[in-house]
Amino acid sequence: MQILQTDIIVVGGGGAGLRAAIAAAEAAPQLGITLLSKVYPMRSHTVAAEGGAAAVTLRSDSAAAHFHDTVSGGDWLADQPVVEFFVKQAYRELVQLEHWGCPWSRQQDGNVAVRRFGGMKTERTWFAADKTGFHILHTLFQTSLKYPAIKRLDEYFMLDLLRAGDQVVGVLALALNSGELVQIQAKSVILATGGAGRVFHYNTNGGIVTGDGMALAYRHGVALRDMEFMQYHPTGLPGSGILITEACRGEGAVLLNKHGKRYLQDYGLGPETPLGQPQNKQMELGPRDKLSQAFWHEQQAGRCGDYNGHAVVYLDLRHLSRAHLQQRLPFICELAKAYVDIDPAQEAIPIRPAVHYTMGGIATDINCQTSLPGLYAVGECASVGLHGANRLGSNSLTELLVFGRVAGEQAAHYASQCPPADSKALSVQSEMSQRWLNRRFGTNTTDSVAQLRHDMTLAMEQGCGIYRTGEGLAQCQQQLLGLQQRYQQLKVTDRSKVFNSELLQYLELGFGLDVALAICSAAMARTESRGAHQRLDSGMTARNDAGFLCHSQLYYKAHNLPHLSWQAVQISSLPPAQRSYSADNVSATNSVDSTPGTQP
Amino acid sequence: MSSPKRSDEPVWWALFSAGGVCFAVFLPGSILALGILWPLGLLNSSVLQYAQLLSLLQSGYGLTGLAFTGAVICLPLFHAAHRIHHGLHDLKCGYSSATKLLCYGLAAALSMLALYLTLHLILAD
Amino acid sequence: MTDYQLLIQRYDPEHDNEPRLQRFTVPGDHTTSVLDALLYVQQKRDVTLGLRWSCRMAICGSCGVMVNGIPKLGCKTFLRDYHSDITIEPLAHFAVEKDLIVDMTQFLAHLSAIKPYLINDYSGTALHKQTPTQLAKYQQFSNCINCGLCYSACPQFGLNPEFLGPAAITLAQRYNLDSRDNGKAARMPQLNGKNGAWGCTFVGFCSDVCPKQLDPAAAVNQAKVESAKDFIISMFKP
Amino acid sequence: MNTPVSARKPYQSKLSRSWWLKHNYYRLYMLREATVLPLLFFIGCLLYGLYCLTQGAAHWQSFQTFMQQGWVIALNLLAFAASLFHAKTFFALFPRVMPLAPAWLMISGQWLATLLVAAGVLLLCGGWL
Ligand SMILES: Cc1cc2nc3c(=O)[nH]c(=O)nc-3n(C[C@H](O)[C@H](O)[C@H](O)COP(=O)(O)OP(=O)(O)OC[C@H]3O[C@@H](n4cnc5c(N)ncnc54)[C@H](O)[C@@H]3O)c2cc1C
Ligand code: SF4
Ligand code: F3S
Ligand code: FES
Repeated sequence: MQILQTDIIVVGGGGAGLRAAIAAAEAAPQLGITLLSKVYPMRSHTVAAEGGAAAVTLRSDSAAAHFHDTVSGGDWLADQPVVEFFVKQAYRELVQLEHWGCPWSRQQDGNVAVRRFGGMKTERTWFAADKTGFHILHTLFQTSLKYPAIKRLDEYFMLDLLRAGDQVVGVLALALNSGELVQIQAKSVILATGGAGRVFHYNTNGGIVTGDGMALAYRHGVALRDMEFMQYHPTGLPGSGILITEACRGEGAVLLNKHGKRYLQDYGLGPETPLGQPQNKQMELGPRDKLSQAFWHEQQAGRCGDYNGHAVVYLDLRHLSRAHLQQRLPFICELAKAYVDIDPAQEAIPIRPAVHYTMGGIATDINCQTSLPGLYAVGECASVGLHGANRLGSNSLTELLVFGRVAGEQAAHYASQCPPADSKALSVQSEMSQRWLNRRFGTNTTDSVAQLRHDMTLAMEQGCGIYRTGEGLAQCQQQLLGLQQRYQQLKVTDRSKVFNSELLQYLELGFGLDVALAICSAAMARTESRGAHQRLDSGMTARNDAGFLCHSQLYYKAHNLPHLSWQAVQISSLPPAQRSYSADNVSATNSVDSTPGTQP
Repeated sequence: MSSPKRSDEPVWWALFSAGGVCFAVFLPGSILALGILWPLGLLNSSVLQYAQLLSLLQSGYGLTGLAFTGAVICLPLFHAAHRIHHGLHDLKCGYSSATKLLCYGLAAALSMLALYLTLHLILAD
Repeated sequence: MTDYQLLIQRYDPEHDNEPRLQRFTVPGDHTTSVLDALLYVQQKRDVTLGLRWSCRMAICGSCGVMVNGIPKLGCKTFLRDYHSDITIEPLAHFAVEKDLIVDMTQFLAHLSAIKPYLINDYSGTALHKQTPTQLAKYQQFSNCINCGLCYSACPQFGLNPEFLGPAAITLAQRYNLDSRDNGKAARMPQLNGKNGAWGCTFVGFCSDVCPKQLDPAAAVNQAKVESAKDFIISMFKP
Repeated sequence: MNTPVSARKPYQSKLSRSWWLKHNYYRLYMLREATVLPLLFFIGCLLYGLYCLTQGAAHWQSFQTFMQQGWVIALNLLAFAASLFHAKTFFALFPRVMPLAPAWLMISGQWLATLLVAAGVLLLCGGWL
């Protein structure tokens, strides 16, 4: 087995991983940094983000306001010192990205333009046309090429963490192009492996978003925190889940059920606004979670349409002129034409809610450090305590930057101090993994990775969907345990070495099953409704601060249900209050482009 | 990574481009007149008779003749040489510095010949 | 649902000496993309089929394949647009690792070679100003998703893998045209070489296949103008 | 990454000499490049004509006779078509290489130039000028 030595390993080439690698290279140029990723960095799912990244920018805006929006938007489950730090660093990080060349959209005078965004009281979202995540990712990737200390291992799959006692001292990886295992020794490891949206059936996430890093940290004893909070986006395309941005509703799109009726006023979002006159926070411009929930009720009442076997409602833009659509929503017209073969000027677009973002993740402190010395986590895979029970759109891209830098600097600091680990123990561990891997191959009679994955995503959709019940969750948990049993029996039939995708999917499925069980178990334990976690059981439909103003923390138990504990939320300045409507995740005004602003 | 050697292509490309413009702007009219209509006897004028033609080429202190040769013969020759040279590469037919010398060398030689003949005409009296 | 006939090029480096075509029948409707069809084959017919994909919304740049001989993004190409056999091969001109997966090492090396990052000696903390007009100068060229389709379309890259190629040269132009950048002098040596801008003969197919309509052919040929200017300047320097 | 024994065996296909026959786009490209062949023929004619001019009126007469042969006219017809095809492609490329004005404007401007030159030459040679 090949052995590589480095100082810092960054796993994940998305926004978080790249930012961390650059920060480490700047903080300690003498250290070697290895960035490994299962896909080329620019394929990471950060690339798909369209909307923007938030930072207090206008003179009329304040850190306190951004703080307030984030904490209340997260239904008071965010750790307030973390949010305070975040809102203070946000602007500096976006400027840093500007210095690295990010093509932020501009105002006439040459300043950066900011737009409104869901849940943000004022314009503070920086954007780069309708491809913000794409530009952030490519800027970071290209900038990373400047640092000779950063060595990339593209298309290397992290299989396991290497440990010496309590300490994390490296990563065991599979080189996808040769099928060989590689032992990479380091002094610190940063996980930046992204979310886990793919454990659900309908999701807006890329195929690689399978929760690998979460599962590995979890298996090594680090808690997964707040996993019950999965954000649904109300408007994904049926089947693929491809995101139809909320800007549509800002432009005046309305939602219809199969009878052609605008149904949102039946769910407390009325009164009905006239066509073509959208009102902030009303009807279609209501909060993301409320819209997703209304869909669920329509589905229960049998008022959803059918699109190739998927229950859908319709996003109607027909009252807007074709010219207007082409000018304001060109990308949406392109997506609708391509993926459902519909011309939005002539036909309503079938849509349905889809899982969008994993609020929870690997528990870290404000320094991105996990409970294992040497192990850091950042980005969507981590739970640093920023998003609480519900993430505000445009906070997560900024999170990648603010905390990516923290993680990189902390890991570099740790790596420059820590003594080298005993490498003999590592070889034993690696050999064991190799043998474990070899035993995975064989033949199946009935089951397949694809079948198991399908069953998992459907179980999650049914049990851990927009609304949850004790009964549904219990059933889902049983199903997941059953699936884990089947997984133990499952074999990888393809024995080839070069780009063995069945093996890869098999490993990802294993990770996904652990994460899925964590989500379901956390959701069972939280017998209240908060943010993205909504229970229908009686007595649980409201927020319960007396009982649940705390983070769920799950600890892995092999072949068993996880162990759960609760951790108090850190509240520094903003005591819990009603999640006021105006601070809600209203997500429709982001089409108001480039309102003139002044930089502080 | 060490910097690659600077290519001398800008010279040839500039000639190629200039020749391309001439090919596109001057040649259609010239071919039509001299290659098609005149031989077919459709231009029944005296301009293309020996003496008149000679004085036409000599007009403007001979610049007319030189301009004609430059725009319709020399530059298009370099244009053609460039495309043939790269065509040899495209067709994997012995693209090398020798063929490069041959292509541009021929273009240069023929251009010289054309200019020599033109000057001969202009100065003939 | 209609049945479509797919001819997929297979190559297993551990057993084959050269690629072969294999026929699959795949059900599809008006929304089925080539990527969907390939995933269907992988899930239901042959787990060993190798391909790359992730975002399935034409932004990550992973899923390039040749469809009936033309480079396309699998996720943005639809079965509904084909009426007879659909031949799917790995991207042309790259070495095939397995089935539809090609070796992109060279492509990445070319991208890195042109120093694709801002080069300047600015050390302040304030924002650079950049007007929408200045932004518009390079914005189009900053939209490259690194899918590599243009390399498969470019015979010059096929004939000479050392040719930096359309995407890399476009990226160089993207930075050279950025009002915040002073790095042109550092990038020109790569463009000035015979494998830089001068490797291109303006075939132009690169721009036709570019899924993001960057017009890389224009960028490459604008780079020729820059290189020619640089050539003239260099003649006046010692 | 170099691993001691690797299962990798990347397959590199070589572009065959006839690659350009595989696709219409490439065929048109080759046709564009090939427009210089009939051009060369016409230039050859001109060189011959120049030579004849230097040799006196009689030679010039024989040049005209040469140009009147069917096959010469046919080749020059080809050269004429080639020059137009070349112009079409060249004019379309120009605004992309030097985007000085909107493409349609530059393209029509260039055609106008070609047209004016052709008209000028015809008028001149036809003795109408
Ligand atoms: C459609 C969409 C739109 C969005 N829009 C916005 C928006 O407008 N604003 C906003 O703020 N947020 C938005 N988000 C959320 C935001 O984009 C993501 O949260 C964020 O990009 C995640 O970045 P990351 O770096 O943590 O992970 P990713 O970008 O997902 O990167 C994960 C990396 O880890 C690697 N990796 C994973 N597992 C392994 C393994 N086992 N071995 C090796 N490598 C591995 C992957 O290869 C990849 O490089 C959006 C999300 C989606 C899906
Ligand atoms: S220029 Fe276009 S075709 Fe080429 S890699 Fe970029 S996006 Fe793909
Ligand atoms: S196809 Fe190739 S030759 Fe030039 S114009 Fe595009 S790079
Ligand atoms: S899967 Fe991302 S571009 Fe096709």
